[in-house]
Amino acid sequence: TGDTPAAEGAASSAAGVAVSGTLTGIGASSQNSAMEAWKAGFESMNQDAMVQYSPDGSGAGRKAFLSGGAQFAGSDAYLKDDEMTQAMEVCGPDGALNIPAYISPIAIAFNLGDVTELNLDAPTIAKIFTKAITTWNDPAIADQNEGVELPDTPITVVHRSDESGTTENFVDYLSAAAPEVWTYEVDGAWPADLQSENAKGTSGVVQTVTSTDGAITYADASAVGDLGKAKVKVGEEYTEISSDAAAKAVEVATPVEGRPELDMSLELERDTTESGAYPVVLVSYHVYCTTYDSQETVDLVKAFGSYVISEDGQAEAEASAGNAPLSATLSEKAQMAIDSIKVAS
Amino acid sequence: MAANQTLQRRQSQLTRGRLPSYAIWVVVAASLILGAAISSLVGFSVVGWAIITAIVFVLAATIVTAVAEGERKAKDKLVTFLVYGAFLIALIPLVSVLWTVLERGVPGLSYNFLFTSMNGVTGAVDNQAVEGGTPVLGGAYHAVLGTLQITLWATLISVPIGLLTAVYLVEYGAGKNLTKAITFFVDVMTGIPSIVAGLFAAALFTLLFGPGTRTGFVAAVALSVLMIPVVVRSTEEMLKIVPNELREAAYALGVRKWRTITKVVIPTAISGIASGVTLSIARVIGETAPILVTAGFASSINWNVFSGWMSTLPTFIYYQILTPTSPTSPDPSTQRAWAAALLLILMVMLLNLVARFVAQIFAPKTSR
Amino acid sequence: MSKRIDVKDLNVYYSKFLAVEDVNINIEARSVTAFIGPSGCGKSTFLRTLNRMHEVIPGARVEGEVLLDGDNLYDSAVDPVTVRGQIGMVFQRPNPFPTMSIRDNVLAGVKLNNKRISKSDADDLVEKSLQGANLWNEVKDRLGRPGSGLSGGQQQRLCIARAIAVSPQVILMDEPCSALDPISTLAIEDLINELKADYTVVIVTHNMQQAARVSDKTAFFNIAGTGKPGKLIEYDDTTTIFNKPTVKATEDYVSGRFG
Amino acid sequence: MSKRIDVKDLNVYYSKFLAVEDVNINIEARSVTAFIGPSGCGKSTFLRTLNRMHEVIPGARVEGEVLLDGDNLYDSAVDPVTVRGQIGMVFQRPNPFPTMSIRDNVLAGVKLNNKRISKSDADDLVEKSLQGANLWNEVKDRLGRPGSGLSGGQQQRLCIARAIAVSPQVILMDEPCSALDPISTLAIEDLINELKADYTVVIVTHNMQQAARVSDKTAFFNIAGTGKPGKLIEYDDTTTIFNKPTVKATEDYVSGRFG
Amino acid sequence: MSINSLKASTDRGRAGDKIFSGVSLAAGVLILAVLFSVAVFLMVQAAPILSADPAEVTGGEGFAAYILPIVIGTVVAAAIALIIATPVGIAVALFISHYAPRRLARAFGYVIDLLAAIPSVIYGAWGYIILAPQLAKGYAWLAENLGWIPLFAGPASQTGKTMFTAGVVLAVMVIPIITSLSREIFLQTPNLHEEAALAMGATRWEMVRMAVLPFARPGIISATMLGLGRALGETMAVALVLSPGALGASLIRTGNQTIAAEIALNFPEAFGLRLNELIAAGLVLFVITLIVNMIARFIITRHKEFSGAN
Ligand SMILES: Nc1ncnc2c1ncn2[C@@H]1O[C@H](COP(=O)(O)OP(=O)(O)OP(=O)(O)O)[C@@H](O)[C@H]1O
Ligand SMILES: Nc1ncnc2c1ncn2[C@@H]1O[C@H](COP(=O)(O)OP(=O)(O)OP(=O)(O)O)[C@@H](O)[C@H]1O
Ligand SMILES: [Mg+2]
Ligand SMILES: [Mg+2]
Ligand SMILES: O=P([O-])([O-])[O-]
Repeated sequence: TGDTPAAEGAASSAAGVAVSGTLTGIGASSQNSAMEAWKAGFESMNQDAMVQYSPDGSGAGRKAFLSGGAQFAGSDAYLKDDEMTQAMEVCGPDGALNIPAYISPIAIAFNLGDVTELNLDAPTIAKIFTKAITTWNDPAIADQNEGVELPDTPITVVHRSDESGTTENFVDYLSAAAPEVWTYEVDGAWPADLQSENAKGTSGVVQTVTSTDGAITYADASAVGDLGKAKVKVGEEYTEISSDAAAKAVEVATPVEGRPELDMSLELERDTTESGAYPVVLVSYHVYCTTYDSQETVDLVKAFGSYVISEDGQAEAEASAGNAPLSATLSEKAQMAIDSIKVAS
Repeated sequence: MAANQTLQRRQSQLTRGRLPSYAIWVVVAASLILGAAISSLVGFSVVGWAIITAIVFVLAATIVTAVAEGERKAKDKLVTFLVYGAFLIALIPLVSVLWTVLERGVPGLSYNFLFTSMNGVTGAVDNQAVEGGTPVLGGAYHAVLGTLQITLWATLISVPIGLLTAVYLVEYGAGKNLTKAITFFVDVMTGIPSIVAGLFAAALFTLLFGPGTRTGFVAAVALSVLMIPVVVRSTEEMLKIVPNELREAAYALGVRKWRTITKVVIPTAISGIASGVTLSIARVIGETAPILVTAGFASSINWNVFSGWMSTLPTFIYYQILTPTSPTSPDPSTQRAWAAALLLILMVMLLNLVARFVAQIFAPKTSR
Repeated sequence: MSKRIDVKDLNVYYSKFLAVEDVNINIEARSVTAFIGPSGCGKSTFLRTLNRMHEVIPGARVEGEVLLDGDNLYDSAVDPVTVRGQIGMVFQRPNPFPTMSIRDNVLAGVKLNNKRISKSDADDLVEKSLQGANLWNEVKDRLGRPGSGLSGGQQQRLCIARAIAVSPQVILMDEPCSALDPISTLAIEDLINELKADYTVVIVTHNMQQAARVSDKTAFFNIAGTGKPGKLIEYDDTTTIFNKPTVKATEDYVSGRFG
Repeated sequence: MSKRIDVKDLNVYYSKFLAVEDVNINIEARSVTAFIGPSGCGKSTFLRTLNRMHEVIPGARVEGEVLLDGDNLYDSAVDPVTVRGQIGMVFQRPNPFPTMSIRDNVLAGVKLNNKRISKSDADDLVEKSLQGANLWNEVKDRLGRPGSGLSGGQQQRLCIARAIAVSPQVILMDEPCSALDPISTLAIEDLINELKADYTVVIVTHNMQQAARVSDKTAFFNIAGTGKPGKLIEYDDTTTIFNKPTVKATEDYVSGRFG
Repeated sequence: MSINSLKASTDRGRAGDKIFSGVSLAAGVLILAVLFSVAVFLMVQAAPILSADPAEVTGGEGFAAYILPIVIGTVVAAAIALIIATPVGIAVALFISHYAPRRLARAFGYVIDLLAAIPSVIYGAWGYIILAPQLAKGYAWLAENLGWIPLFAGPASQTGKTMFTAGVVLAVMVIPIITSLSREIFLQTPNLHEEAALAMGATRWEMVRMAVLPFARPGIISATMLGLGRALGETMAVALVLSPGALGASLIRTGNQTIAAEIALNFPEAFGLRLNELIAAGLVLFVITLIVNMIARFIITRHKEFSGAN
């Protein structure tokens, strides 16, 4: 009886300090697979350290973090302004840090027999999901896909039944890129007026789409398997979903205004026309405190945080979760932020 | 001569108007044919055929009996059919679920699965297993331990409290206001959504021990909130039907009330109490939601219910299904989830057997 | 060991229904008293008040005093368990414990009270009690079998054996021979005679001859009509009751002239 | 209406235990037959085989034939329900339904065959049956109360009322008067005499006088020893059995000289 | 005055009784305390929703407008579950106690108990993987042929993840609860009463109706209430099986939601007022359970006199 050994690693952390103790995180389930990889990688390098992460959900994670129930949170959205203020209570006067750790493109995935690729622009996608377009051979779709034989199958929209970061990012994209069609509020919950088939969790929607002819959904790209994936119109071209395209979309994002210098909350530019960028993308953050009570914790947090954003860490995550790695520039900025974490005075 | 004899043998008065035993088979055959005919009209399928045949048979057999043997016999037959039918109907989901679990779970049951945890098992490991066709690594050992410990503690908390409360309600508290209050709250408690029980326990321990107190014990407390009403209510019902003359017999021997309860009343009701307790354990051992918010989620082994996070089989299953270790190749996770489900079912079955055994030891010797 | 019972102004109720009214009776120690009277007149009800079994029924209650050697059973400081330990009872309807073997049924009073008893003492006690109830021969080969697999009369005798096994100071028996054949009946009557030497015995019986044979004193209960309470009509030496009762109703009843 | 019963070579078992062995008996229509014998000899067991109640007990079974007017009750094509509808029974232990009122208890059997019985017919029947069982006066004011709140003897009479309400062709009564006072006993004996005009009646009794008073024929059962099966020793006209029985054991038993 | 011998020995002897009744009482009071604190917890957490600006509540029209549809959904799901599970559960219990061949009955009981052994996640997964697609075919048929009945109004869900499916899954989960308790009580029916019925020439069913069911009546009601509790409070299975949506009369269309599933689905991302809202939903469920149970208790106590224990 024993644990499955992961790759045997050197007994020292990236920062070169031997760290120990247990680091507790709670948060987004989107990161879970990547987190397993980070945990395994980090623990194999730091035999005395342990990381535990409970994928309760972004909201639950932020809540726990803000009440002192977790040392870091995983969140599909950066802390809102009032949350930043609240964070000062547990984290000291400088509050919390949002650091992007996990980037994943969101696929618009469908089940349409032999058709595995479709070109769609944002208004068309929005119309499909608002049920303005109801069959697959609708001219709006056909016009963008000459040569593709589209059946007259009715379109079954499948969305998430639980509140989720994926939904929030997807509808954020729709409302930015097709504002005339998509007039709903940006929220983690699917608009109540647009109820359709739905399922719990990424695996749930994927499963439902896989078993329903003519169904379409949005889901973390790594999880959609053999389903067809839409190429999304960006500028004048249709961009295929890929890690690079996603990373590129994140790179062109702008920092959120009014945040501390080192905070890395990102405002994604969903309506970007940058060629080769895929703007339907989810950025999941790690939220740390700027100060912790003990040196031990500070060392642990820094060691782990650094590992996560390091090239190694991102590579491990990609190998496990199939997400997109952080670009070198982002990584660098993140490292600076993490380095600023210190013991509360 | 022989013919003469048969002529002379008169019909028994007692069997007059009774259907011959082959009649039932005639009805069966007729129903099968009629069922086939009707179902091919609607669109033939084996399931449809079976359903229509069953309905036709029940109706026909009842009518035939009603005509030949009278209304009372017909009613009796009808109920018999319905009772047998109900059993068969209840078997359908059972067989279906068990089959699903077996089919998907058996391939995942290996020594490795039973005796390792998920520590260090990453998506990359799973990808490798899928691509390289190597065995799936990682197991549910930690979750089995978690399940056993948390359920054990929940049982240790709820069963004594539940039993004693039921005893109080039936034996001591008849007619008292306190009894009414307890009954009232226990009733309400039966409908607590499991997640609310979890949130309550989490809030309670946060209040007592500070934020972020997540341990197996907190989960056990949450489960107790769910278990207790089941234990109380089933025990209460079983105690109520113990004949008063047995209590009187004991009292008349100068036996104290508490001894009468423990030595006479409870043994008489033990089989039902054991059923109720097993039921309550089965109910909570499969809970997911309250564990998630109370015990955290661990991928490695933890022997201590009072500190550190813990997984149970249901949370393990839940996360393996909903957030597969490797999103790109979820099959290993799915396999582990079903294997864990199978394991959990086996555990409850075993528990059931033990409870029945215990009940058997104390059960009334009812040879009469 | 044996004790006397004095009942003063006893009223017995089932909730609001007054079942037995205003009973005054003095039962001597070391004597056998028989209660007779028509069915439903309150014999069982009254008998059950003598060891506080009546109050076990929901809503049932008692007014008045029952003195055991001068101590009131119904005194608020008195523990009914103590009372019942000293005053044993055999019920009208045999009620062996279904969870227990025949042997355990006999030992129930000992075992349920958690008194320690050696195996050989227990064996002796079982044999002695069952002999006393004239059941030993019939069950000696199947002491381990459940008590519920016995014939009606056997169950009744088992309950008698169970009651005498704890040696109470007073024994109340509600129609102990109702399901018994003449042989067993005589055996039980012998038992009662034996018991009388040490204990106080009260029996309810419908069998006049039996009352005449075994009892020293006889109490005749009667009921005036439906819904009326039962009353103690006459209580006297058995010979007096059967030969020259003072009350007409008694005479009618014992002589078989009714109504 | 009444039917005769002929029993041929009947063995009655409780699982492996042979409780009653090799009974042959012919019971005439429109007669009263009494079964007597020591406790535990198998009277109840045998009586229960006459309307197939025996087989209700797990493991209990029967070998041999019981003919009701020539038709074997134990024929595989016979439905026990039909048998029991024609042969009514009063049990040794009174068993009114506690969940029913007194009135409903009496009507329980009647309602089976006759759902739409009018209220006034039902009332008449209830009164008639309870009168027959000599219980009417005692319960007429509380017909709506539960049957379990009655005295022992009242419950027994309630069960008798319930059994006669359905007018079965044969009535089996297991110690019907065991818990009854002499008045009620006589009433029930009168009832039996009345019933005899139309029905066949079989009673088990421990009361020799009763057997002598009411029965036309008497069957004496006995048991040789523990674990041995009960046997039918002698069966004859009641006067013969009580005055000059052919078997010594019978003579000993009826004359009160035992063993 | 003589020393009352009846009082003399009491004190020591009574200790056991005192302790036992004291401990039982303590257990009852403890439950009361726990439940009371659960109630307080819920009320405190739910309170902000009452004073909240209606526009901030999900749906934007205040808490009542938000909760009412899911209250109805919860009740409907539980009702479907009980309508199926109660007769089936009782019939199965009867099958095991009075109909099945005696030698096999025990084994059958064990088999049915297995239904209780299956964790709710698995019911959920089974529900949407196996059951829903099967039922979806039936739904299409119903929508086509009986669509004029509002309950079966189309368009039928293609995935089959509807209220009716959720009700069926709940029914399957409730059956073992009803069966197990009812069976134990049926088995305890006094032989005397069963025999009394049989001896009158009752058929097996008549015997059951005359002796068994009245005897078991309070127990059956309790069992049903326990089952109802499960149906009302079940979280994960419904969350996985139901494809929730706005309230609608049709049981075979996508839509409707239950309170427990609403909480489970939204809790992970819930924050601030939303959290209060979800807990308030839990409180509402409390109240529903309470009302139903009070009715049940009322029915039981009304017939107390005729209880079978005497
Ligand atoms: N359910 C049972 N299982 C096994 N043995 C039984 C059962 N019931 C009765 N017996 C045994 O069968 C024998 C005959 O019993 P039965 O009840 O017929 O006696 P009985 O003649 O009616 O006696 P009584 O006058 O005491 O009622 C007895 O030895 C009894 O112990
Ligand atoms: N549990 C009860 N609840 C209400 N009334 C009862 C109860 N038990 C008995 N009674 C009534 O009280 C009266 C006296 O009953 P009791 O049992 O004392 O009669 P009894 O003299 O023993 O008669 P029997 O000789 O028939 O046993 C009767 O009218 C009876 O109906
Ligand atoms: Mg009496
Ligand atoms: Mg008998
Ligand atoms: O990661 P999710 O919030 O979309 O589950």
